[in-house]
Amino acid sequence: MGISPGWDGRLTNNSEHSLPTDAELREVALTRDEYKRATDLLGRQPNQIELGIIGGMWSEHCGYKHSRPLLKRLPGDGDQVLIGAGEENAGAVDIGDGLAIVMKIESHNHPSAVEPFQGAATGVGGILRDIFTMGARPIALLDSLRFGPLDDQRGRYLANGIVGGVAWYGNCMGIPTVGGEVSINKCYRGNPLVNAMCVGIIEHEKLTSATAKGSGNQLILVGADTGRDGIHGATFASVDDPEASHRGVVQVGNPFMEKLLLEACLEALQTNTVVGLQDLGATGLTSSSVESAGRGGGGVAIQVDKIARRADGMSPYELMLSESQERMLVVAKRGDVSKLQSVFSRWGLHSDVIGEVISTPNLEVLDGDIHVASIPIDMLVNAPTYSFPVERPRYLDETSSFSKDLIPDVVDPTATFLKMLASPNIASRQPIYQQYDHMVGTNTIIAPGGDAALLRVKGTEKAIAVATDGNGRTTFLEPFVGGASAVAEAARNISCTGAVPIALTNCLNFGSPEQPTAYYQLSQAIDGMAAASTALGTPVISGNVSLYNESDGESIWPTPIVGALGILNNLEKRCQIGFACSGDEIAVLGAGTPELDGSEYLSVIHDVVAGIPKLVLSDELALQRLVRELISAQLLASAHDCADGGLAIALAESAFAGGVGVRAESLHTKHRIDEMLFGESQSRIVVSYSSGAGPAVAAAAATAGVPFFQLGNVGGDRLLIGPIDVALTDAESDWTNGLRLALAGNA
Amino acid sequence: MKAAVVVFPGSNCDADTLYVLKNLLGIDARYVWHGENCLHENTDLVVLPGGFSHGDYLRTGAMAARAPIMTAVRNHAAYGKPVLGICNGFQILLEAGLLPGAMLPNTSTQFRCEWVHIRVESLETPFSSTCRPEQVLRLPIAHGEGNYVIDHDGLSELQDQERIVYRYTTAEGIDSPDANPNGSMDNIAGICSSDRNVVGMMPHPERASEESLGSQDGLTIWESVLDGMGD
Amino acid sequence: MTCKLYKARIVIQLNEGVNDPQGLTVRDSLHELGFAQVRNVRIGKMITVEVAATNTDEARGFVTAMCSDLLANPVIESFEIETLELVSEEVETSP
Amino acid sequence: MTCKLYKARIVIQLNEGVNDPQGLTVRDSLHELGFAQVRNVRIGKMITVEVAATNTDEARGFVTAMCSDLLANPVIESFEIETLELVSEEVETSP
Ligand SMILES: Nc1ncnc2c1ncn2[C@@H]1O[C@H](COP(=O)(O)OP(=O)(O)O)[C@@H](O)[C@H]1O
Ligand SMILES: [Mg+2]
Repeated sequence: MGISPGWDGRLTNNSEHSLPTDAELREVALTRDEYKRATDLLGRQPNQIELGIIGGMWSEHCGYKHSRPLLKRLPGDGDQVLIGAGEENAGAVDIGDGLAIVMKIESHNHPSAVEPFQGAATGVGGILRDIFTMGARPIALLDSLRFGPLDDQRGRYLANGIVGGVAWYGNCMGIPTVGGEVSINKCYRGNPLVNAMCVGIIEHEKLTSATAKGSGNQLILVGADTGRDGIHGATFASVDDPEASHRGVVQVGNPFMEKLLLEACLEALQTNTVVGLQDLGATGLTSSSVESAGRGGGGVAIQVDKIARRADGMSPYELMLSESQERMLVVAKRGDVSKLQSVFSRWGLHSDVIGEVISTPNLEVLDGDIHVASIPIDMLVNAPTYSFPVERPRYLDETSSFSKDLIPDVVDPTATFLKMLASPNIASRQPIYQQYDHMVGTNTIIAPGGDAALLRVKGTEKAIAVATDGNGRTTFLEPFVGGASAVAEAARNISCTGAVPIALTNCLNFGSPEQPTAYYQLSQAIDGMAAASTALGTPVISGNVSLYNESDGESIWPTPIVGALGILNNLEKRCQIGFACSGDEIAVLGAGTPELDGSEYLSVIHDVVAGIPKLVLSDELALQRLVRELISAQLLASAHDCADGGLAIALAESAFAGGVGVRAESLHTKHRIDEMLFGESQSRIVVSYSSGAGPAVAAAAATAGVPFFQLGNVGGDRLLIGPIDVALTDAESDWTNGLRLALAGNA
Repeated sequence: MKAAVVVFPGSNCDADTLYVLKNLLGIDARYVWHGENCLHENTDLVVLPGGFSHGDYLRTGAMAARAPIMTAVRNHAAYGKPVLGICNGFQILLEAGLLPGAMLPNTSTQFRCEWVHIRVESLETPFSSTCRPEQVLRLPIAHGEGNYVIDHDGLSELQDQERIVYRYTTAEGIDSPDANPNGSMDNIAGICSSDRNVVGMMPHPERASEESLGSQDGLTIWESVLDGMGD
Repeated sequence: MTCKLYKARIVIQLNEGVNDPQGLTVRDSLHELGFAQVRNVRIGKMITVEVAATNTDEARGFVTAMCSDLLANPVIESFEIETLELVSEEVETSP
Repeated sequence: MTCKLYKARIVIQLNEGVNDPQGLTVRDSLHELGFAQVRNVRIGKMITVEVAATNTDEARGFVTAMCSDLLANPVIESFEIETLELVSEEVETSP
């Protein structure tokens, strides 16, 4: 196919437009000012199709118009960084041996609130495409989820639907879902969060760019036929019938087709005929073609009449903006198209040439011989950016003036402990991750249930560790610390396996940036993330932003989620969370006084969300270095990050994982019992080691300047933790069933 | 020995299976595409790997069972040569009529990925011959439809002919209902054909063939077939 | 109190325009099996429910409520109660 | 050659006596939602197929063959072609 020779950058039928109404502008998510700006940049009034394209490209989702200035604050440089944030569909880091890891996390919150199963499933589908677009083979998925309370029917429907959707897509693709997190709070009731992270592996020289360059090279659209999926506000889309309202429909995923796409694309890349590869995500063909052209420095011409479609009567507007899933745009060397198409058809995939790279740096859209849109690429990829006024939220005055003296200390520590263990935020996550195939690929050395997952890298002695973390409550109470601790915790989880954290990805789930208080939270959290990333030496190589997370006028807790990647050079020198041997000693490494501020305990037992969470980055760095050094010296039998629920819960989790009890009855405190047992200060790790290793561990801690407290021993069939005394199996059964029953509506 | 790992659209344990056969056991193992009409020459062993062939749409294994390669697999089986279907491969063998019965969704109606124990019930198949009688193996499962059903007569026949090769049990080897992860009849985890050379099993031996993955019990299954070949 | 037993047949189908990957895959498979005549395949559910109710209207009310509350997902599916018939004049009220 | 386009509705159901895990799960969920009146739930498939054929008999022949060859598994299921109607007098013969 060629572009009709007659086109000259002038539009057919572009003469008389009336100014769009406010409602029409709202449909394409543009302000009146943005409309004026678009008119100025174009030198004429945009037509309706162009307006839709500009609106899509200038949306927060594609253009990051509200967050771009803030994202610049995140450190992105590092020796190992091969592809940094914002350059391609995902970031890439070197892991040695000529190999690179490609990774990214992305949200699918709003679609999941509408249709939880398909919303979550297509979220997984989208992040997978971002990874294999780079030529990498996806090797692991993680999912970070936030739900509303499970004691109402709708909450369970959303939670089970979301988990089911993640499971369906990942399982069918054969990519193991090896980690993630789940947290429940009423702020997520109407707006659950679904963040999916994918990690892929590739040889450096095979990294593929999503670039459309080389005038005359051809654009192939491969995969699913295009339907009206996910098109928003196309009410005036149909040029013929401006009244027709072709509302978009909810996207339904097809992991089977995506599996074929994955294999076909990786095979196609071997043929040396691919110039660039780009998945179709938000705004579909529009952003994928425009962004590829933007990277290539030229333009693209799209012939919409060549697009295979699933529905009748689709307009050029709909074809350009459809978000039908499981589609890829391949930029093929001119003349090599048939070679590529034969690869696709062998995999049972339909493909069409739908356009070509042109030298004029424009997006030209043609429908047969009608020229329907012509917009400079430059103006599309450079969305206007905004910063908003920030205002410290007033609630902070109240939450920060919290005093623990208002709360009575625990009366029955064992009962409180069991209640904590069974609470849905602490109970075992197995009811969720057992629905995920976490073993396919035969690389999973440490499966979900530990701190970070560990995957071997076949053909080397190495392993990679991956984890996601984020704490909405902490961020709500102290946004800077919330951002910083998401980084610290993700990295700490990595360190507990022995791996060195080397890079991060992040997903920023916040409320409306137009609210000065929400913008304050966003800005502070990013500053916190930046500070922690710098301190821990972990550059941010990719990420995603999801704003306007609110329902019924209430914003969610600000929830930055961090995905971390670590590298372990010698797989044999790894550590896991379970206590291993009766008689081993148990100690906690790290920071001093545990505090109740912002703890799960305060929330579960006293229904209080208050206090000022704290984090000292230098302590965190020293702690993580120490634990890696101890693991590498093979001094530790277990290491487990002390997080939600504090020390008592961390000890219990290590005991359950090891199937052996704890003898720490002599543990006592000068302070409050609840603080000692359930207080949650950052920067603590529970470790165990043979008694012979005790002096070496203590000495290393002293050298590192990291506090070291011996707690007791591994052994027996009870959990004896200070005043807590309960049979291991009883405690374990509460912990095992807590979330299971809640999800089943039997809590 | 030559092994063929059949690749259907949507197979996703094909690479894991090939890796075990080739890299761990040193077998000359190759992929065979579902659209082919024949196996490689002198193929000794055919493995139908796990995954979601054709997305598991309509019924698990249904569309794959009708692929062109299945005629060759059928012939291979008719010669008495070993065929192993793992997970989705088992489902395909059922749909192809190479093994009796059918698969329903797990009673939980959820996908389950976890470690289970199975007891070896018959040593008279190519995939259990070197096991100890009643040996208990620890292997992972990962499936949404492993709830094996067969009519009353069919079940009696399987029992009478000792064609139930593996049953789900506790770690101690007891086939209690608690040990059954999916509701399958009689705790069936794997069965064989009347000629005993075609075996289908839900657990994944290829995921339990290395110590670092948590178990090497799957090796006994591969070693049985090697042993039978006199390799 | 005694109730009658009714049996309803409910058809649940994906709305027009909603992607039906299962239907598309089955169509392709039928083509491969040689059924070139096949143009289009859509796959929905046929649910049979037995309910106890005092009369047909009540039974229909229950079934409609079940469909909207659980059986069909209104965002992508629509339901139709195809038939509702009396199967037995007397049943125990507790399930 | 021109053909006509027919649309068939096929119902596929688990045979009597075959356990229906999905039906049981749905029944339990309905009970949990307060629909205590529900006695029994069975879930089958409703497949809509469009086929090109020269006449109704031929169309029915195709659809029956598809059902026995792929759409239903005789070990556990039975199928029924509920309706077969003409949707259009003329269609292209190649899909
Ligand atoms: N919070 C963030 N931190 C760092 N990089 C980000 C962040 N959000 C987005 N990015 C980067 O911006 C680019 C575009 O992201 P996105 O629009 O989500 O990609 P896609 O179009 O593939 O969905 C990617 O390179 C992504 O990694
Ligand atoms: Mg992308």
